[in-house]
Amino acid sequence: MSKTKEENVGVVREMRPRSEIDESSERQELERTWRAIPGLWGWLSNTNHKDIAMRYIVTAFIFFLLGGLEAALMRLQLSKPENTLLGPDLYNQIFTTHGTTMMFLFAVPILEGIGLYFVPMMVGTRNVSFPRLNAFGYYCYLLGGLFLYAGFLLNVGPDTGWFSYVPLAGPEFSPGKRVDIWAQMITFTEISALVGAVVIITTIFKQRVPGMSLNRLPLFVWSELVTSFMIIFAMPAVMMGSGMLAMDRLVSTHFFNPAEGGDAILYQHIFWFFGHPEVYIIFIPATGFVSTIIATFTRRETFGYLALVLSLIAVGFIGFGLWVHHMFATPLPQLGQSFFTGASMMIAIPNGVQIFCWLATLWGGKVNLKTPLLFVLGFVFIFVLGGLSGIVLASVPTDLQVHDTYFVVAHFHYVLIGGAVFPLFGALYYWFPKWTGRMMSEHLGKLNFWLLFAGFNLTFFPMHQLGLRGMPRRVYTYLPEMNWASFNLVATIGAGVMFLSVLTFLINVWVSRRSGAVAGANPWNAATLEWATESPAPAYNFIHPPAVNGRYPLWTRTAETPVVTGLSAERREVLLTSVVDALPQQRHELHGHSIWPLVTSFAVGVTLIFGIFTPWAYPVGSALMLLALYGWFWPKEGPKQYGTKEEQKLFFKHQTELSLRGQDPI
Amino acid sequence: MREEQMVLDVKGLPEHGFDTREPMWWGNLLLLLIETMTFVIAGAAFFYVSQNFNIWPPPRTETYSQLNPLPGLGNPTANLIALIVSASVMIWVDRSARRADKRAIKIGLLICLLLNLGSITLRAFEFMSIHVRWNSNAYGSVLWAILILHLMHLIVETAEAFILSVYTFNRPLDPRHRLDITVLAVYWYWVTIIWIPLYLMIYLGPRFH
Amino acid sequence: MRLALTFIPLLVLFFLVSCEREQRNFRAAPPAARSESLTQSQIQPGQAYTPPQTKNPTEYKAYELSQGKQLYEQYNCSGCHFHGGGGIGPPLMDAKWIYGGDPQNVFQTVIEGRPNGMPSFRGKIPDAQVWQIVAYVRSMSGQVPKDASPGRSDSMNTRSEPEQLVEPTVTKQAGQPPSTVQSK
Amino acid sequence: MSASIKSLIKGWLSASTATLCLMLAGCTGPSTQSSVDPMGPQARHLSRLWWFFCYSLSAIFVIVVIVLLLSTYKGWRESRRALEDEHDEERPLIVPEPERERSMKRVVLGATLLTGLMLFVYLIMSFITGRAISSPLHAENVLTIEVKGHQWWWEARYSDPTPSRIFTTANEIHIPVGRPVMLKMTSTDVIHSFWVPNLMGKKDLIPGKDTTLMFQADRPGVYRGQCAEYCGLQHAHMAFIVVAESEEQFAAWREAQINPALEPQSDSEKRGQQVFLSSPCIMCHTVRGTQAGSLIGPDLTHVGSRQTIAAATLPNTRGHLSGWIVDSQSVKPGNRMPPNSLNPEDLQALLDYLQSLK
Repeated sequence: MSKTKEENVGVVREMRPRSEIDESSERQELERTWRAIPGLWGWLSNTNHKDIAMRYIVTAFIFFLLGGLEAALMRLQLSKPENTLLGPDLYNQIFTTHGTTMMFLFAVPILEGIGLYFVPMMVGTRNVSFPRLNAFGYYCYLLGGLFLYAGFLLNVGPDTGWFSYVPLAGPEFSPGKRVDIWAQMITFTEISALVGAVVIITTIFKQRVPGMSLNRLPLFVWSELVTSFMIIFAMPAVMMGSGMLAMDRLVSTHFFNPAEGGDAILYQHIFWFFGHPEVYIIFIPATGFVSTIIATFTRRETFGYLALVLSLIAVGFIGFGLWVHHMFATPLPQLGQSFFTGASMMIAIPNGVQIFCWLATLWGGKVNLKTPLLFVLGFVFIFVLGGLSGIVLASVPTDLQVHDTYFVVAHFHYVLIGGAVFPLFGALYYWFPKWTGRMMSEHLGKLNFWLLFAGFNLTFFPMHQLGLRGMPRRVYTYLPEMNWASFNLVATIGAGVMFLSVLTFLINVWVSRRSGAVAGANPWNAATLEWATESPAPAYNFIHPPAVNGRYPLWTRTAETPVVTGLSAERREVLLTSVVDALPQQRHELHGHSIWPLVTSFAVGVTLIFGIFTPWAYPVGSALMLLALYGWFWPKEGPKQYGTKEEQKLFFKHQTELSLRGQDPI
Repeated sequence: MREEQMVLDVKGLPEHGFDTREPMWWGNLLLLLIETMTFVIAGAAFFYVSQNFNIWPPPRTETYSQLNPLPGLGNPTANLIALIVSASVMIWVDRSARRADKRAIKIGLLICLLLNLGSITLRAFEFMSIHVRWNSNAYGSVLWAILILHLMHLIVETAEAFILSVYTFNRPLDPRHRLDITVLAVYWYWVTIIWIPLYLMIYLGPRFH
Repeated sequence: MRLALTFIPLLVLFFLVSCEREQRNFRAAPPAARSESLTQSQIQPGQAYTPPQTKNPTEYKAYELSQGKQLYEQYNCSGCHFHGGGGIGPPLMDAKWIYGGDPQNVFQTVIEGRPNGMPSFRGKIPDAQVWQIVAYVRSMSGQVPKDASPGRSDSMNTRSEPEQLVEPTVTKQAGQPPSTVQSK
Repeated sequence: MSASIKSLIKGWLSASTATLCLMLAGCTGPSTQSSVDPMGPQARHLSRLWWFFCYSLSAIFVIVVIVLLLSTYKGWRESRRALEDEHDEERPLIVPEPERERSMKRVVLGATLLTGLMLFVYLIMSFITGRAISSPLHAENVLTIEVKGHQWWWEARYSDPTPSRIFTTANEIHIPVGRPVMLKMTSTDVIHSFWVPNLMGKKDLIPGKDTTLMFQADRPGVYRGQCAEYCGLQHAHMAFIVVAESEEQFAAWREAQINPALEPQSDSEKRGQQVFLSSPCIMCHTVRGTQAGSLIGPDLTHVGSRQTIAAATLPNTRGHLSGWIVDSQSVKPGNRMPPNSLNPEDLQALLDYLQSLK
């Protein structure tokens, strides 16, 4: 207890009249400090987390539309046997680009983007810990996406599937630069995802408002935290895998050449060590949306906070132990197979717990059937179906029949579209008022949902049947005598319905942005801190970050729950708190606008893009990057001192002593 | 209008700290976690590939005069010692930064810089002492990949130390700068520590195969 | 909107310059185009065969080059020339061309055969495939664009010393008129 | 409000009906390549396990959806009642009642335990089935066939202790009914996957590695199989057939296959052989008993006896064969057979010859 006191040196709690707190001059000062520089330069050097996150979301959504168009082309090609709309070469490029886009350019970035937008707001801070790193991540992602699509339009689209198995993707069987573009694009987007993960974790650890101890962290923030850790452990694997592939192709290494001791199976292990956690990296943030939306629209806290958090963590751990179930058809020892079957099935338990908790929340709540909740209900329907068909894939014997068939295509679209896209649409409807200050149309929203729900099931349910009846995935056409035509036609029609649904969504966004009902600060009467400020939120998020007294702070706030004052309005200052208990520790100045993230990402881009033509791009590009980083990190001026000199000295001395004695509490 | 509201005035809180108090420290730790994972994957690839060879390490193909497949031990060991010495010096720099002892920081950083330049030079000889090219076989590919990955870290940390020493020599020692030095020290320890298992794996492992 | 309008011509331009390196032209030679009609006997007629093209259309296309590489192995060119190093037949990865190093010379060598062992493949290998092989053979000595030529093969490593592969003189000579290269 | 809940229920009812209809539709009609139409002990084990999964998982799914609808309905009614009772626009928050929370906790805990139990049952079931399909069927009397994957066709080599009795065929594997078959598989280029759903699950063919697969057919018939691992341009057309026949028929077929190619009889066939041997065909194909001995394309020694050509893409008729020879790229764009221009007489003679190779 005494230690806590020692820690809180300098923190004053007092009751003040509300009118005395909300000073408009402070607001103006904050406005001036946090706003972006106007004009193009300001746009390019902006490091505000909301702006960067919105760019992530919009860019990722555009890639979603592109990936959807590719899917539509594939469905058209498969709508009848021996269709000649697309040749094998183009079809292979399209399905590879579709998969790559949806996994790397849509799902991970958009979920991370929403995290980057709302994590700082939910934990009640003004910006993320590393604003410039965050901007750098976005530019890397953008460059990677543009690179892939430039290649695709130039007939250099990758054509070996989104997991690019060697030797098919190796130098001998994939001539040209197509696979190189895939490999480098992976590196681009992984840099971005990793950087985002670091930013999110540090922000969650250090910048929560006082009172938000780990056991009061909103469930969405928990899900982003678990996802970010999964990214940190999983993504280096795919970077190594694609890096080795690129080296095999560029400088004749032999990682995957069986004749020289390399191994094609090694690639599969490395890839799926990333690839399976990737599924949960996509799914876990979506569970955060679900928990958040369900609490708001049942007007009660989500049932089983502890169970949900533990399930998330359990999924995060077990998710790393079941990658081999993607490889059951390769020669593996029997014992290993049984182990991975067990692990794959075990992950159903934490996921089941989550579903049960949500059902219990509905049961014990007051259900307000708005569009976001509708999408969540659709999610439960579809995701449970997809999860259950996952059991079939986890079991070695049945997997041997359905592996690499349309059954798998059906399964992973059920878990990924059901598990991530439905909650995502729910989240877009839910948070649209916070972004724009206007509500989306409920009518169009419901139409959107029903079209998506019907279209989705129409498209993907028949694929289970196709898989059982022997249709392998990734075939550009099939023979008429295979009797697959009717199911495929149904699926194509379903894809058309889904297309209409997305169109409805776009129309809804377009109309509501201009003429939707004005939302106000908290239109849903929700509980988390992002609703404690006006919509759209100002650049500095909160004039006075509100401390919290529970897991659902806006539902439990009283006049006794303090707001944080005393942060400088002249500097970009945030409050740092301790990792576990969120006790106030320090004021901390964040970096402001900077063009260097953009410059550095260009240096990375030059390296990776020219790296597919000559290995010399790497040393040269590294030198460029180093220069850019010097520009980035070179301090412009010494930090301004705040408070009296004596005070500062005293506190810093105290700190130094603590750190030298190794007694600083986490 | 006259409603009362509790406020938490944080004006008096300090602006600087060390270690777990600082986001920078956490960010650095997370980046090191990422890098550790890349080395773990590279190490896994090393052991996976070793199953495909009857003789490990595979006999040399380049120079017929030296068929002994074992990598040389001299340069790498010297390099390991240099790394450990520089890390020990870094501990001293770290503590001096906390004490704000500018002179000690200057001397320590210079020693570390020199030692690391030595390490980088020794690394160049290490590429020769493994007696295998990256495009000879999978063993060579994995070895080169690991050595280059670690070399990249050596170069990055040297560059970082360089810029911090330039800064130390030209500017007053402000708290943020002192924090940067302690964070660099963490990175430095990591670069040394991660090399020990890799050294054992690459150079000593085959001798007890 | 105006932004979109400016992008459209750019896109069109992209399509127009669309990398020919990546084309996969499966029907390079239409069924009718062949070097000659089928001969029933194994004996070759005397007159010299004139290759139909002077420029090899496949040299800039990565796919064709890799096809050439596969055919080179499969048709057992490596049986005599090995992987370019030469053995029974002359080496192919140096700068010396006994019968000329231009595409049409190499084409003619494959079709016609040459004295002292090089058999004639007339009527055996379709023209389109010969061109692919020609392109690959020339890539061994670095005479085709580097970014189009095939990487290492997924087989035993025969080139552990890459610096021996391409002598620096070769790249210089590649651009010169064939007469100077042919002299040897 | 009530319209929305009604539409919710209606929508789900119609969606489930539609899916159910589709499911039923899937169970009718002839199947050429189906994992739920087992023709051997292994496939039967797999299919039995599949149906067990299918029914039990469907039951779980139905229960979950019912609970979902019920909870939503109950929660929705609660909110209506709160609105009516209290005339409160803001609809007050629910303060969790400890008693109800406790009972909900018990239900969730029970459901979790049930899930664990169910998973345990599934684990045991799949372990038992796994043992059943992977244990060597009968140690003796196993027919061993070596299968090699090529981009984009299959090579099958029937091994025998007597070297002269070894022969190779392509894209058509004959097996005797009731006798276990062991495939030893590898690939010459990229990874392929051997899959005959009616007989057994799939197994990858990996360059530089040997994999094995055991299965057995119980009923005579022709079972189609297809490459299941994406292998490049013509992955879609890399199929094959497995012909299961009686032991006698199989023995007769095998004897016939061991023989070298039949000598051409008619003038046209003789001319056809000449055409074959003097044209590009000889660069890739083998016809045992002639000079043609190349191993790049399928062995054509008994091509006339096969049911399909082009890796089970086309039926082996004169018309298809001729189209395939002249312009294979229009059938399988990107495949490794070049187009051949032959004058009509030569082509007809070649067709005569190839069809005579029974």
